[in-house]
Amino acid sequence: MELFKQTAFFYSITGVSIFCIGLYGLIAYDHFIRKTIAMNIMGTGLFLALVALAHRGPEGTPDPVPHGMVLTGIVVSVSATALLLGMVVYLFLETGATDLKGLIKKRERDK
Amino acid sequence: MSEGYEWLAIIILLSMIGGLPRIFKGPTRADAMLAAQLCGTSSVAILLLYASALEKPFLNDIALVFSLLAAVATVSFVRMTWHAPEEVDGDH
Amino acid sequence: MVIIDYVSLILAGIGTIFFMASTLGLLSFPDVYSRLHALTKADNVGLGFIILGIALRSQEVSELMKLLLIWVLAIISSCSSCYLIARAACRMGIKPWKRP
Amino acid sequence: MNVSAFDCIIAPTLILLAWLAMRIKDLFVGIVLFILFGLLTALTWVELQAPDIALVEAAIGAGVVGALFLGCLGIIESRQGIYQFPMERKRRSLLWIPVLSLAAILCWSISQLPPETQGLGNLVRNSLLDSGVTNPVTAVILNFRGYDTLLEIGVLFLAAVAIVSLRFFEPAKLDSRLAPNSRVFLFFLQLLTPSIVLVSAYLLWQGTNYPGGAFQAGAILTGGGVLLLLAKVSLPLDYRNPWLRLAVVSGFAGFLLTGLGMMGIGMMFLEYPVTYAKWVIVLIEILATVSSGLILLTLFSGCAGFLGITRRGGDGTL
Repeated sequence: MELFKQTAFFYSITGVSIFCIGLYGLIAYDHFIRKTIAMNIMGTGLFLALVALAHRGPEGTPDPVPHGMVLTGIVVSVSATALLLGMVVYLFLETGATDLKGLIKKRERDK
Repeated sequence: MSEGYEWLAIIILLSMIGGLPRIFKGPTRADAMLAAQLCGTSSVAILLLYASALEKPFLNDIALVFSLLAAVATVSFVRMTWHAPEEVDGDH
Repeated sequence: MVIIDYVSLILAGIGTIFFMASTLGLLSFPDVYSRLHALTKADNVGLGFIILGIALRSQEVSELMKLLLIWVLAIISSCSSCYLIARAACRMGIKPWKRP
Repeated sequence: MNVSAFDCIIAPTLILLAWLAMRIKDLFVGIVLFILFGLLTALTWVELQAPDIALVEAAIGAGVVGALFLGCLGIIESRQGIYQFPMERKRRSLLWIPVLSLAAILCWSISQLPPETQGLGNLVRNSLLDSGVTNPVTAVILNFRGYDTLLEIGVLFLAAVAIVSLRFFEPAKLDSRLAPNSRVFLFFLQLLTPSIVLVSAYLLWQGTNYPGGAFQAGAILTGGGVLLLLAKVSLPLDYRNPWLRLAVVSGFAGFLLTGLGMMGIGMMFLEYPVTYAKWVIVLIEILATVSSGLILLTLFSGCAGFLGITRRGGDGTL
């Protein structure tokens, strides 16, 4: 338990919890927008763990390489979010469905 | 001296978290957005206090970005997402 | 210098009190319009006092100007977004609360 | 370093917000909670001594991401009515078992890590002197990890290509969807737009000395662009226009061509001559700012219905 009083381990455990909440949400909920939120939350948890573990350098100076990785990761996750939301809008306008069940129903109706 | 600022930042953080119930209580969507806006302003204040306490002036830049873009979420809410009729009574 | 440090801390403390008052108003006021009123207190006065307190300690003119810019931006964005919310609320037919 | 009071408050709040953003019934409230989650994450980056990440999170989280989600929700709800929440909890209660065991495995492996490590920090600081910029993270991004940055701009560019290839081509007709402008809003924009351009240029220039840089500046520009679009200002977002396509591709292409040019004069790909490193980097950053701002604005317009879907014989409305 002494280990988790260190900032690095404290925040990496926080990051793991957030990641797992996001993973749960990604699988458990149907609506595409909520899935997108869940994916973002997962990503943030991952970044949190990564940056926190970069915090273990000598004299408390953080390691800049994971920071650069996280910056890139944030850009990638924003692009992915925007692309997903664009596809959600497109799919909704084409089929009227906002989740997989709606899509399946729409397909059965069309048959 | 700088501990004073850090404690003030913690108090503001607590009062920001204290405003969260308004998001769930509503009753209108605008109330949730108001709570979010208060959180934005509070984080500007927290960043400024931290910048002063830790003597790291580039934290001011982050505060500047926050206050610059504070209106974007609210304006996009008002112009794009607040259209459906809702229950209009206050919760008195 | 010491006196200026204390004055700055006191001013920042006054700003913090405004933030707490704003949260209290947000939680306890009865309708959107009065909550808007509570909110703008934090934006204008609370942040203003905190920035005043911090500005007393800043050493460079550029830092001072940046702090001033932050405050002005916070004021204009809070007043116009609050105006937009109030206008939209009015259009949606939300009636202002009256003492029953 | 040990945990402070600030950490003890902010970490449980982050977990709580993430949990509530998943569980809350109203999707709109979930989005607002996610915006707040982003805000608190930015504060956490500051606490973890990563101000550059905090700056990106602030620029992205406060501006673009919230507008993306709210715009997308706005389109869906205006056609479908307020969204109702269909979730079956009974069938999925067993999902907790794998998720919790994953969490336990991750926690265990983190606890096995050594409490202090050298990392790559020293390596970076030693070669920093050769790279022409003074801020470690910018140096990492533009010199040592030039490949990653190339891929980053490449990913943004690909996202823009993907959005446009969904036939989001020309500006949509909006008059029926957006309420008329008020004079207060227009006056606010007149004050804010110059400040946005100013702050964006400032951050770009600071990028070589302090945390900041191209992507942050571009994201702030996008915030301004979102406000202008919401005020029904018609921005030149017509993807049949070749100049717009050129501007969008310029960041990626500039990066790639500079790297190839350096190879042509006998250096490594993405290696810069020591004497000109700063100016080459600034030039590339300016191109990257403009093109990432435009790309993010395109992505927003696609998600929020400001770019209409062009169908065969259609009129571009959404």
